[in-house]
Amino acid sequence: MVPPEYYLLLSAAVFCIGLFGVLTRKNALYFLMSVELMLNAANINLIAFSLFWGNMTGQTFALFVIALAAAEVAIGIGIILVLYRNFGTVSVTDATTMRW
Amino acid sequence: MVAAFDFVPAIVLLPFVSFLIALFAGKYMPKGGALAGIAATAGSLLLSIWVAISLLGVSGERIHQETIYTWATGIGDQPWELTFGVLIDPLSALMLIIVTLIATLVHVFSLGYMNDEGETGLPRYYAGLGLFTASMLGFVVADNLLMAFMFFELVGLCSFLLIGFWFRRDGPPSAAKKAFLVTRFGDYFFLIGVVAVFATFGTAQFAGPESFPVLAEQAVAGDTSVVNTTFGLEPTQWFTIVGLLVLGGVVGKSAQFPLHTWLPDAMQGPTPVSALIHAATMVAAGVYLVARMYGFYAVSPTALAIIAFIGGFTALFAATMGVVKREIKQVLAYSTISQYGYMMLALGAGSYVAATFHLMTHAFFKALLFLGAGAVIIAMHHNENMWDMGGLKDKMPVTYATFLAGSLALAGIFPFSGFWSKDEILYEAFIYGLNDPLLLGGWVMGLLAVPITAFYTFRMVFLTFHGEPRSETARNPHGFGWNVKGPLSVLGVLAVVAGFINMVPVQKLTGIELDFLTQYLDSGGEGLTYSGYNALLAEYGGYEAGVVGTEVTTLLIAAGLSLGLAVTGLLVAFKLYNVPEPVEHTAKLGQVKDVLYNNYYQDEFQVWIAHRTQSVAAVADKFDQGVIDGVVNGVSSVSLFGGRRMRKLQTGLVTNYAALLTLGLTALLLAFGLLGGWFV
Amino acid sequence: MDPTVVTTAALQSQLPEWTALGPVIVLGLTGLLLLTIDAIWPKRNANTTYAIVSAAGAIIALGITVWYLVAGTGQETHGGAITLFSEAIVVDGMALFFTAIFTSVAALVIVASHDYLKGHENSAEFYSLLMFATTGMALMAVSNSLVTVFVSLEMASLPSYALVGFLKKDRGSVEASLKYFLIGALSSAVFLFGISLIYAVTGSLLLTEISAQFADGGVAGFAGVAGIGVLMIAGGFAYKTASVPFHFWAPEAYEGAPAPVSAFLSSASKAAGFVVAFRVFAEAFMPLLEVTPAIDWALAFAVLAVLTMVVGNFAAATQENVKRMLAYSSIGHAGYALIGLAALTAGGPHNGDVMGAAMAHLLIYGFMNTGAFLFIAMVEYWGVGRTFEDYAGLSQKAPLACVAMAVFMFSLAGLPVFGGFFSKYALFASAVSAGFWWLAAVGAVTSALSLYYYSRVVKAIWIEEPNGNLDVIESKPTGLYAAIIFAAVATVLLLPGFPIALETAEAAASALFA
Amino acid sequence: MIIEALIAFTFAAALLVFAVPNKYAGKVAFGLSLVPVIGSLYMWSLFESGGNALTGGDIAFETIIPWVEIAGIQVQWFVGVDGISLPLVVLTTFLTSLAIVSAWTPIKERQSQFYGLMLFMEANLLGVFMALDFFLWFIFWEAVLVPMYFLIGVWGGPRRKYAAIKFFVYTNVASLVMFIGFMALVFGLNVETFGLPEITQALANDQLGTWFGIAPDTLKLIAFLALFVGFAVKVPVVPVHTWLPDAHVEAPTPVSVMLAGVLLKMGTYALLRFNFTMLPEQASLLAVPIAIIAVVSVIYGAMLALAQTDLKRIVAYSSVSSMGYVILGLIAFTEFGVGGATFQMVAHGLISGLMFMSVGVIYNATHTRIVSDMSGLADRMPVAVGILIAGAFAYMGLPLMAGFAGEFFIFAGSFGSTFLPYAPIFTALAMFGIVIVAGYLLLAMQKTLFGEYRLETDYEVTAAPLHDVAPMAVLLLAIIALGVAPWVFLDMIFDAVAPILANGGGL
Repeated sequence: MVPPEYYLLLSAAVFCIGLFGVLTRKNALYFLMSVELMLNAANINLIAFSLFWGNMTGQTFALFVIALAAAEVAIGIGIILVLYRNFGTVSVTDATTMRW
Repeated sequence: MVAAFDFVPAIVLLPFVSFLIALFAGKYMPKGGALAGIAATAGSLLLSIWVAISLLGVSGERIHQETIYTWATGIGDQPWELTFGVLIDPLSALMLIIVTLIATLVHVFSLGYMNDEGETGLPRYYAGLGLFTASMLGFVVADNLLMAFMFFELVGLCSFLLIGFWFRRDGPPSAAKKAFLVTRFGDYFFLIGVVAVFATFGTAQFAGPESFPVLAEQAVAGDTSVVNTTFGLEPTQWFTIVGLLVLGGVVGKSAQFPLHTWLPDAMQGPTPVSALIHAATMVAAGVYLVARMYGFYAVSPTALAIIAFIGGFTALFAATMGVVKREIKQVLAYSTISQYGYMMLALGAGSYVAATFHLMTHAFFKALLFLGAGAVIIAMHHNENMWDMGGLKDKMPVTYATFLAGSLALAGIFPFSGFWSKDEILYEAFIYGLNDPLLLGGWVMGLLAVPITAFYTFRMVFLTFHGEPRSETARNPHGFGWNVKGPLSVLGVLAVVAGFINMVPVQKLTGIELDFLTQYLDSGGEGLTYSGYNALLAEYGGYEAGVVGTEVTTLLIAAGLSLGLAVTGLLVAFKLYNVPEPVEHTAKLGQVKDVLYNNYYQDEFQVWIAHRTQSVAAVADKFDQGVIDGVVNGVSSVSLFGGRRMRKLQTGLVTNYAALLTLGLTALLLAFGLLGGWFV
Repeated sequence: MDPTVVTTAALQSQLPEWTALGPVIVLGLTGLLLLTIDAIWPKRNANTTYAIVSAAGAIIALGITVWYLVAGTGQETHGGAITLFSEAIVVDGMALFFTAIFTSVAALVIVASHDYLKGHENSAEFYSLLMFATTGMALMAVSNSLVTVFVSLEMASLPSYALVGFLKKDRGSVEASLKYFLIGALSSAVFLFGISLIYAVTGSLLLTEISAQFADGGVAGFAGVAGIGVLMIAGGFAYKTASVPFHFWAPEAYEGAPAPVSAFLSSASKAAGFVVAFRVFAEAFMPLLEVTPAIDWALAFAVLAVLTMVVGNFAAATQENVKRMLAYSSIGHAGYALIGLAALTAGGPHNGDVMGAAMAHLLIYGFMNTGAFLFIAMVEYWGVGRTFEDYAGLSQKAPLACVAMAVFMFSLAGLPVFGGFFSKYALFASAVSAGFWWLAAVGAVTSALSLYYYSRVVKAIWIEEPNGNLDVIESKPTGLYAAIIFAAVATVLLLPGFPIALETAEAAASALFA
Repeated sequence: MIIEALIAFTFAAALLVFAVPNKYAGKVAFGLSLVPVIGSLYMWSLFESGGNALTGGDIAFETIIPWVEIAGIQVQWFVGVDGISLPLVVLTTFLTSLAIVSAWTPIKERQSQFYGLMLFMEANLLGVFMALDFFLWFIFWEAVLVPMYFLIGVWGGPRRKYAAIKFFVYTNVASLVMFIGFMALVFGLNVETFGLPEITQALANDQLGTWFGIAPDTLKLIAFLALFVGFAVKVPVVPVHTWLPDAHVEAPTPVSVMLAGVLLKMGTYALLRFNFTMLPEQASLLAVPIAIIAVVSVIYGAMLALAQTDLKRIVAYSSVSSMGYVILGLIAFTEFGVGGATFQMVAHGLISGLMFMSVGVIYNATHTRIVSDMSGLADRMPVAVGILIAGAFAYMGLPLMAGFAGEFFIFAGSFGSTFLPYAPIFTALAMFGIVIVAGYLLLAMQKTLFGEYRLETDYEVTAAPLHDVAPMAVLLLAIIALGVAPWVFLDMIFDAVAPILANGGGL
């Protein structure tokens, strides 16, 4: 059996990759994808430790998360769509009419 | 039986009622309320005489003290009682007569000076006179120091109102302000003194077994339990300080050096007001106050010596300034300062009677001189410059005769009233001064002032009445009626005869009892008598009469010296000014002339102080606006600056937000992880 | 006890247990009903109908909640908390208290939106989104497991993103929505990762089991994982409550969103973040304060509280735009409410007081802040402008509303005249009794500063002369007016009525620590 | 119940006046404001003094209703009066009525709001002086600021916005400091309610424990300082006075009257109630610094008044000066000192009210307040000027007027104080204020009222209307009445002050 630390390291790595994407990508779609990565990093934990602890809670929750991630992307895409209509771009750094 | 003393409050209230009548109903009344004022003051005069005579009564009280109204009462075991009451003894009875008499005459004279000259604002004028009289009478009958202070201040208010009567001109309001302010400066010390008396003795009564002079005597005699002195001072030292503090008020109101500067300026007021101020009310108040609480001063000889020295110095100092003045009222003003200096000298020298005596005679002859000057001013169409007058004696004989009587009294020429009182002062100062250098200094200065007084007085008389008329108005003077001549005549008689009530030198020489005033003043209640004060002075002040040879020779030396000097001064004036075309001789004085014209630059000095104060105020204002308020505004600016910095965190770039968010979380994780020891 | 209370209590106790979720169900069904009506009768101008239906739903839910609160459902007096669905849901005093806040705010916002949405397309969507978001919040209040917490949180968030971007032709609204969404997505990822770490450590997602696990075994050997997990969860809540440094979305979202939505988000959504944070930390993570090595999340919240109070209030001080100023002020208020978490101590006798005070503050804040944003909504409705200068002299056109606005501002500033003072005071005082005088001190200083910027609004509307831009004001929108006045009356009445709010809140909070 | 009726009626009157048309608002407000006047006089007629409300004496018209318990301490509706508060209650009702009349001329727009706010402020002021629960008191205390903020901000002069905000924020920050200080004390005390009597007596019984490791004495000192700073701003004393001239200059006449007449007294009233009644030992410890502050306020305030060219600023700064006397009287801690300070609160309320009204009447006629812009006004408005002169002399402490009584009691009380080291020196220094006050008032009067008439206007300046002069005359009569018969208030004040002095450890 793979020691649980390995899963933790894997999920942490995936989380960090996602976070890196969030911080560096200007394109809203990349941003969304990076967030998906971060959510899935959590999923790795949930499923791995579901096995570790021998209960189904984690796995069930992971399913919930996948559904919610889909809903989030749906609304995200909608917002990116109106962003494009109003600002003519999908770059997250162009919409800066409000600041300070 | 109806006792005279029951009417003492009425003496004060009658003029007060006339004040109210004149103020609220004056414009509906004939003569603008003058008649009510005359009636009230005359009524007060009659009551005062009745009261004074009652004191002489064989079986009657010699002293009458009564608490009329409790103003405020403290709590606790020995509460302070702040009360209003009347204290009638020979001193106050005498003063009541003087004040009411002069006030009545001034009211009558005002009919001629104000009404007949068509002045406006007469109700205000008569209201002021009424209140002035009432305040002074209240002050005179006061049975405690606090009440005295309160009426003392009201007197100051009235002087402000009356000096500034012609408020539409520039001069009178300024003079009124100065009068109030300078006397206020003195009253500042007086108020400290009042407060100190309360704090020390727990009472401010003038008379009675629990009065503060009595307690002071007990303390000086060794029973210190009755007083609370401050700073661990000995009773005598502390009483000297308190006495000097009260003296501040006296110096202010009685126009003694260095607070005399307001008085000449106060000539801006109507002349009858000047007469009232100088003879009977405001200026007299200071001297009267010292006499009133003489028992207290008697136990602090240092204070007395200072009083004497100030008095002697003022007498001389003011007299020198009177020499060069051009306006008739200015001369009189400086003579007033000088004469009150004599009274102070007398008080300081322990001769309470002499001071009171001179206060009385001076009241008569100075009122006379002012009213006479007023008559001259009416005649001269309100031109006061003596160099424009001359030769008036033929045109206005009554005025001349009475004015001359007053002048002789002022100059101290035998046998006019001023001679008797002034001579007594100088004699007393001399005999006690033989044992006290400070007192002797006062005497010397007082003596030196005698010829100067005679000189300027007769310079004034000669310039005004003698010689040839020097202007058109002097040739055709304005006429006036009985209401001017009447008061002049009454006062003229008094100026001549008033001295006879206390001919102490004659008594000493002949042995006939002629010291009526001394006896009268010695007839008061316990602790308030002349002999009582003398005993105190001898016991605690070390006042001991010295003699040159025998008592009679001493007397003759003193009297002869002063009379001789007075006559000398008179003769010099006669020589210089009793000529058809007198000229100014001031050039002979050289540099001194300028100094005298400018009153020793005392006014400049006080103006300088006032301006410096204003400069300091301006600096304080700058400081307040700049520094103190600047700090307040600075705090808000700094906060807002912080706010503007804080805003900049929000750059508007969502990636920055993500980065800052991550950074914040990481920082939090690291800090807590490392400090909490999670990774060990 | 009052006889009517006895009868209603008796009536309630005869109902089946699931009815404890009544408010949530009513809210959810109302949302669905709106969609159904829209689907069956797709009329363009049915704004009024939708408003009435949704307002009715919110008010019914509020009524039920208040009834339960009075009757004692799920509270100490009546057998304690009611748990449902294998303890994933719990109905207790705190849940009901917060549901009352959400539904009141929702009702006010709905009434106000009726005027605001006049002439807008798709008003049905607006109301249903609002109802769904409220449902999500009500669910957050009853969540007793990290699963329900996460799901309900997302359920409240997703409609909110759409609501913020509801004016889809308005660049501000869209930008606000984008920023809100992006930060929200990031935060929910962080939050979820934190949950997964807690699951990794404890093997459970039920709050009570997590608590038991920590209390039994401590965190020895895996403190790092547990600590990171706890702080990440805290971060998720910090996002929802707009606390520094997770607040960056808030100024833009509140400024850009339609004002009624701003009102809703800054009052209800913030309160929702707090209720779930209160429950999670008080129920699940209390033992962590005592274990070694300590995972002192209370200190972390204290740091956040101080940062939030300072940044929120200072940044608000210099704003030109009134709505943005209010946005920052609402961040500042999050800082005050965070004291309710920061001043908790393990087994501390004042925990109930502290948290109760924070709850009472959130209740009063719900009214005064909603009212303030609705006033902004009215100004937007008139089209007067957004800056302080534009607001000059408004009182001459709308005195009554301006009186209400002055009440809101002074109450937000914590002037003793209105309810806001009592709740702030209760918060600071209980923090002091719990030993956290320095938190109270920072709170007091920043609230002194806040007076400055709140009074700027009052100054603008009451003291400044109008500068000619007020001619556009033609009508007085009844719904907006009514909502504003109602909020103002509630703010004023919560001064004398504060004991009721505080006692209820303290009882509810104390039950968590029992 | 009479207190509740009084406060409730005044609130209701305020609401009613808000609804009255502008045209009638002034008259209606005046009519309504007479009811509190009568009510307070009725209270006075029923009042029997019996000690100090805080130290266990009788509390007249007492009501206690529990309100809410916060952090273990009960907040109550607790009101009542004693010999210290009753004079101030009478002052408040009396001055409000007169201030309302004096507003008839200058207030030309939004009248109903103006008069409504005046009455609203009156209600809260009554609350301040009658509340005996700290919390309740604090609510009223702060609630006074709100109407004041509007009254200055809406109806004020050119810089009204700056002045209003400055007043509002400054005094609020001060209140906060004070509040924190007092709370520290209350939390350390373990009392059950915020009732001021309970707190006072607990402090007197040394119930204060260690709190957050702060020893009781240190805690008391901190609390004393915080309270003092908080109240000092309100009084105000140097150096926290700078809001006052700005507020006064910008405020319309009736508002200045209320500000100087009543609002400043809140500060001194609170100093007496809190600092000096509850913490006499700390007062003793800090006696010298406080006396220095008092003396500096008197002299520095008077010097600033001397430097001003605006009549209203002169009067405003002179308030700073006069309030310095009150502080001196309080710190003297003698019967006449503290009692005189309380009396001076009333006296100064009336006199400064009169002065501001007079300046207002002049301004109504001339539309300027700058000294150098005018001269000889006595010629055109004799009655108003006459009353102004009388008021100025009252301000200078002319005997038989209220100001002298207050000042004399203070001086007499402080000179012999054993509580304050070097008391005679401090008293003598402070007394110099009576010279400077005469200086600047006489100077200003001479320049504006006397001399040849000169004022550049395009209209004829005429005598002031009756309804402007009438309140001034009434005030003047009241000032004289109090000066002649100070005992009407002084006896009850002394009665309430004596227990405080006894509380000071027999000092």
